Amino acid sequence: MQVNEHKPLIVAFCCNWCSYAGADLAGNNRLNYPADVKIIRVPCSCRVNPMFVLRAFQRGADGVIICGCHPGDCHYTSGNYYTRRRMAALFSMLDFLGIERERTRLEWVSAAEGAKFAATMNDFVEKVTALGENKRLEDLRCKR
Amino acid sequence: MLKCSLDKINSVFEEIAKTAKLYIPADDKDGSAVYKQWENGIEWSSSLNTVRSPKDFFLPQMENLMEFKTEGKNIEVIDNRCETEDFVIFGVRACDVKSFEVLDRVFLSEPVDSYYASRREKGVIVSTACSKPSETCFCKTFGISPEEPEGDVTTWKTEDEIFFKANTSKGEALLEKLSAYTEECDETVVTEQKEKISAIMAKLPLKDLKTDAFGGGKTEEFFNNPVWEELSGSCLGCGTCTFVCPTCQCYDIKDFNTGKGVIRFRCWDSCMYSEFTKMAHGNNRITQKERFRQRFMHKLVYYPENNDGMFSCVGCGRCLSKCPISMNIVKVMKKIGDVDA
Amino acid sequence: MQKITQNQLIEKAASLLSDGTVNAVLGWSRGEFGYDVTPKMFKTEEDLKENFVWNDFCGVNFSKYLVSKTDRFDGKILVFLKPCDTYSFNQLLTEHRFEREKVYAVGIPCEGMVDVIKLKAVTGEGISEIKEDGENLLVTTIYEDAPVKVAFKDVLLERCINCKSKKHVAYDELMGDEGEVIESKRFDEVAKIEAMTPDERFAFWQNELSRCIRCNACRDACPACTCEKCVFDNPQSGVENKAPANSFEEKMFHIIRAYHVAGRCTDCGECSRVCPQNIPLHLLNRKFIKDINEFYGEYQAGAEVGSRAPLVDYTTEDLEPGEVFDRRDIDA
Amino acid sequence: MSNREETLIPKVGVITDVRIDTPDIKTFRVVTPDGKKAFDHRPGQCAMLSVPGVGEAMFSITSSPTNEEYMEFSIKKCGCVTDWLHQAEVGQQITIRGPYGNPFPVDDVFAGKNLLFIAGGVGLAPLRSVINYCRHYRDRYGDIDIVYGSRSKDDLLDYNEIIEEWSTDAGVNVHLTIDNPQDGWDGHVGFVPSYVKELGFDTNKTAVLCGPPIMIKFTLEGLCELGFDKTQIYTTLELRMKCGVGKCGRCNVGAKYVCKDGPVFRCDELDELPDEY
Repeated sequence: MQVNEHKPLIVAFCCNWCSYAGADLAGNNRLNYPADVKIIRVPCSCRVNPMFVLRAFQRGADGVIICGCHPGDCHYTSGNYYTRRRMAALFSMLDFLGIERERTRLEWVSAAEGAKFAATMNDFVEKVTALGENKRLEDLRCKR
Repeated sequence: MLKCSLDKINSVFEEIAKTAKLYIPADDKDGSAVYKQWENGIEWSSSLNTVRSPKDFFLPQMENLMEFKTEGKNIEVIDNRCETEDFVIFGVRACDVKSFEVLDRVFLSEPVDSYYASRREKGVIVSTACSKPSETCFCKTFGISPEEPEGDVTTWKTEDEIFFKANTSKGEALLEKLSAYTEECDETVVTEQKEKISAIMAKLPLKDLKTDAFGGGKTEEFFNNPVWEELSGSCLGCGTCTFVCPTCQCYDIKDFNTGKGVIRFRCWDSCMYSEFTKMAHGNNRITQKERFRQRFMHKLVYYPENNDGMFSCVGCGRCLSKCPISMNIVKVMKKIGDVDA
Repeated sequence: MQKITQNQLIEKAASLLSDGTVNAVLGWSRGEFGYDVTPKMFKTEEDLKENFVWNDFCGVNFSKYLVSKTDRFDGKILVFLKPCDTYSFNQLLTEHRFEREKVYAVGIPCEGMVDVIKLKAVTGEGISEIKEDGENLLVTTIYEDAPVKVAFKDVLLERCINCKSKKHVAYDELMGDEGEVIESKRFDEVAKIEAMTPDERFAFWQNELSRCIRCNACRDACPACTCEKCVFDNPQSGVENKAPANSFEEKMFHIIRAYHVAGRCTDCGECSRVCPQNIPLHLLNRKFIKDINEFYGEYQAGAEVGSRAPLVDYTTEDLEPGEVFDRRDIDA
Repeated sequence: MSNREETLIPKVGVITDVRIDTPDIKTFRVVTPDGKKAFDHRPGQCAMLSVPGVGEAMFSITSSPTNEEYMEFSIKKCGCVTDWLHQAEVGQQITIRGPYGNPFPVDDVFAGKNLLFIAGGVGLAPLRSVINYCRHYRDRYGDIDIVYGSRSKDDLLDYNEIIEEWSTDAGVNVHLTIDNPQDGWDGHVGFVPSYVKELGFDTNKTAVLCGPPIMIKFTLEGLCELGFDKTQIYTTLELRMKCGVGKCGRCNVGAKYVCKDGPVFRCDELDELPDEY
C-alpha cells in the first residue's frame, strides 16, 4: 500500500470551558486521535479572531478547527453565538476565494464529550489528509 | 541605425529571450499594461505605459536581504545573495529610463547597495520613443526627450517597422545578436517621427510647466508656505503615488520570523504613511501636512540639493492618473511655485 | 449628465456660507484635465466661484473626510452628499465617528459617475477637454480634430452601473427630487463567482489579488475603515505588513479588511474606484453583504442610524457554518 | 556575489557584560564572537544593533575609540528592540553594523580648546565617548567642564565612573544636578538649562549638548544669553532610521540625512535646516 507522505498539521482552537476539557476527557479515556492536532486553548471560541485562522494557515497549518461549547452552554452566555456568525461568514469567504472548505470547521464539543472530540478530530484529520497539503493559503517563507 | 519589420518582432523577442530573461509591456486582463516575462503568445502592448513603473526590476517591492538562524543565545548570519541573471527590459519610455538615473544616484553612491548594483549591471534597457503621449505627460519639464529616449538601445516604432540605435556597448552587443533580423537604414523615418513627437509635445496641456521656481537651496522659501495645509488637506495618506512613482525609493527593512529562522527583508515604504518616521518616543512628522510636504520637498528641493540640481521627478504622470483624489505633483508645483502653465 | 448644475451648488454653498449657517464647504475643486477633481475645503465665496466643480467625475465619497475635517475644524461644515454617500454618512454616525452638529448635509441627486479608465479606453490618450452634451460626453483630445462622442451610460463606474439606491437616507436639506432604492443587479457578479468551481475561484482571485501593491488606497479611502491605527500598521499587532509577499500577505490583508468592514460596509464602491491596479475589491465586500442577507436577513448598512450590524448580533437559531455550504449546494 | 561589500549585512556581536546603570538604562559591552572589537569608530558615531526577529535600531557608541577591546552602548528601555535587549543576558549574541554618521570634530575644531559638555539623562551616552577620548588625550585639550543632570540620583548614568574617574582628573570639572531634592543628595538641584546659567561659563569654550529636545532648546538659549555663539555649540540629532547610509529616506531634516550628514551638527547648521526634528 502506498503510504501517504504528507502528514497534515491541524490547529484546533478549543474553548477553555468545554472543548478543552473534552479533549482532556478523550485523553483520560485513552481515546485515540492523531498527534498532528495541535490544540490552542482559548478562553472562549469567540476569542478566535479571523486573523488567528489565517495566521495558522500561514504558519503551515493544513486545517483549522474551532471547538466551543454547545449553543446555549457558553460560559460567557453568548460567546459561541457570535462565533457561529463570525465563522460562518469567514468560512464562506474562504470558500469564495477558492480555498477548500474542508480545511476549516466549527464544532461544538462539551466537557463530557470526549468521544465526540476524538471522533471529530479523526474525521477532520482524515478529510484534510485527503486534501493534501495546504497550497492555497500558504506562505512559502514558512515552508522551508 | 537598424530597422526590422514589426512582423518579425516576435522573432526578435525570441532571439533575445534565448540568452536573457526578456520583459515587455503586455496587456493584462483588465486592459492595463504590465511588464511580463516574454514567452510565445505574449504580445507587446500598445498602451503608452505600464501602471507600475519598471523600478521593480532594480528595486523590487520586496526582497530578502539575508537570513538569520538562531540557536540558544547564538546567531548565524546567512548571506544568501546571488548574482542576478542577465535580463532585458524592452519598451521602456523616456521618463522611466531617466528614473533609473535618479535611483542610481541613491543606490550606487557610497556605500553601494550591492543588491541594486547587481541587478543594474545585469539589466539591459531598451527604450522606445513615445509616439502617442498622454495629457498627463510632462517629461519635457525635466528636460527629458520622449523623441529620443536614453537607454542601452533606443527604438522607434512606426505602423509596420521598428528602428534600433545602440547607445552603449551593452546595447551594441544586444543588437549584434539581432543582426539576422535587422538591416541597416538611414534616419529619414526616425527623424520624421521625432518631429511628429515634438509637435505633439507642444500641444500637451502641461507643456508650459516649469521647474525654475524649484531646486536645491529653496528649503526656506517653501517649507513654511501655508499652502501645504490646503494642498495636503485632501490627502488620504495612502501610498499609491509613492508606489507607482518610478523615482520614489524609500524603503523599510523588517524581520519576518518564519518559525524556522528569521528573514530580514526590504520593502518599499511610503513617506505618506503615518508611521514612516515614528520612533519609540515620538514622531517628527505628526500630521499628513508634514508627510505630504516631505514627499514634494524631497522631489523638488532636497533631492536636487544633493544631486547637482537633478529633480527626483521624471514627469511620467502616473501619480496624476492614479491618485484616488487627484492630488499630484503638478498641482503642487503650480500652487507652491506659483508657476503659471 | 447630472441633473443638478454646478451653478446651483455654488449658489447654495455661497448663500449658506454668507448667512453664517456654515463656516466651510467641503466640495470638489477643479483639476487640470476636466476629470481630475480634488476634494477641498472652501472658505470663501470667491474660491467657490473660481474653483468649485460639480460634474460627472465627482466620485469621491465625502463621508470619510468628515471624520478628520470635523475633528480639526471649529465650526460647521457644509457637505454635499450623493445618495450612496449618505449611507456611509449614517454608518459613521452609528459608529460615533463625527459630531452630527458640526455638519450641514445637503443631499444632491446623482446620475452616476464616469470611470476615467473606461472613458480613456474609448477616446484614447490626450484628453484636453470634456463637455456634456445631452446623454453624451464630448471629449476633445489632442489627437483628433473633432471631439469624440461617448455615451455617458457606457463609461459609468461599476458601482454606478449597479447603483443600489438613488434615495438619500440622511440630509439636512435636499436639492432636486428624492430618488428610490433600486433593485440592482449588484450581486450577479458575486453569484457568478460562487457558481465557479473552487479551482476557478482560486485562479480568479489569485490573479486579481496578486496584482495588489499594498498601497492601502482601498483602506484609506474606505469610509468604514476609520480605525485610529490599523492592525496592519501596528508593529505591536504581530500582523503588521506593508508589502505583498508570496501572495499570502496581500490575501490576508484583503480578507481581513473585507471582514473587518463586513456588516458595516455600505457598498459605496470607493475601494474599487481608487484601486490603482483595478482589483474588483467590491466583490469581496458584496460577498459578505450577500451572505449576511441570505443567512441573517436583509441588511443594508447605513440605511438608518443606530442599526445593529449583523456580525455583532446573533439569534439562537442561526445557521451553522457547515450548513451554509449544504444550503448552497442544494440551491445549486 | 559574496565578494561584494554590503553594509546592510551585519556582523555577529556578543554581549559580554551588562551593567545596570539606572532603573531604565543598561550599558552593554559588545565584542565579536572571537573577542575583538567589531570595528573602529570615532567619538559620536553610531552603530546599528539588531535582534533578529525583533528589529534593528541605531545607538550611539558610548565607549571611547581609545578603548581597543570592546564597544559599549548605554541603552534606555523605550521600544521593541530596547525592551528585548534589557532582558538579554551575558553571552547573548546580537548583530552589529556600522560605524555610521559623522563624529565630533575632536581632532581639528576641538583641539586646543576648552570644552564644555552638557548632557541630560541618557544624553550622556554619546558624550561619554568624546569625554573619555578627550581625557585620554588630555594634553590636546584645555579645561573640560561637564554639566550633567538627570531626574534623580538613581537616574544618573555612569555615576561611578563620573565620581571616581572624571571628577578626580586634573582640569576636569564635573557639575552634577538632579531635578528634585532627594535624600542622600547634597549636590545641586534644578534643571540643566538653569544650572548652566547659574554656573555662568566663560565663552572661551566649545560646548557640546546632548539630551532631550526640550533640554537642548533651553540650554541653547541659555548659552546664547551667556554670550556663546552658535558656531561654538555642537549637538546631536536622533530620528528614525532603517539603513544608516542615507538611502532609506526617512531621517532627513530638509536636505540633510541625520544618519549620513549627522548625527553631530553645529547649532548654526541646525538653524539652516527646517524645523522638523
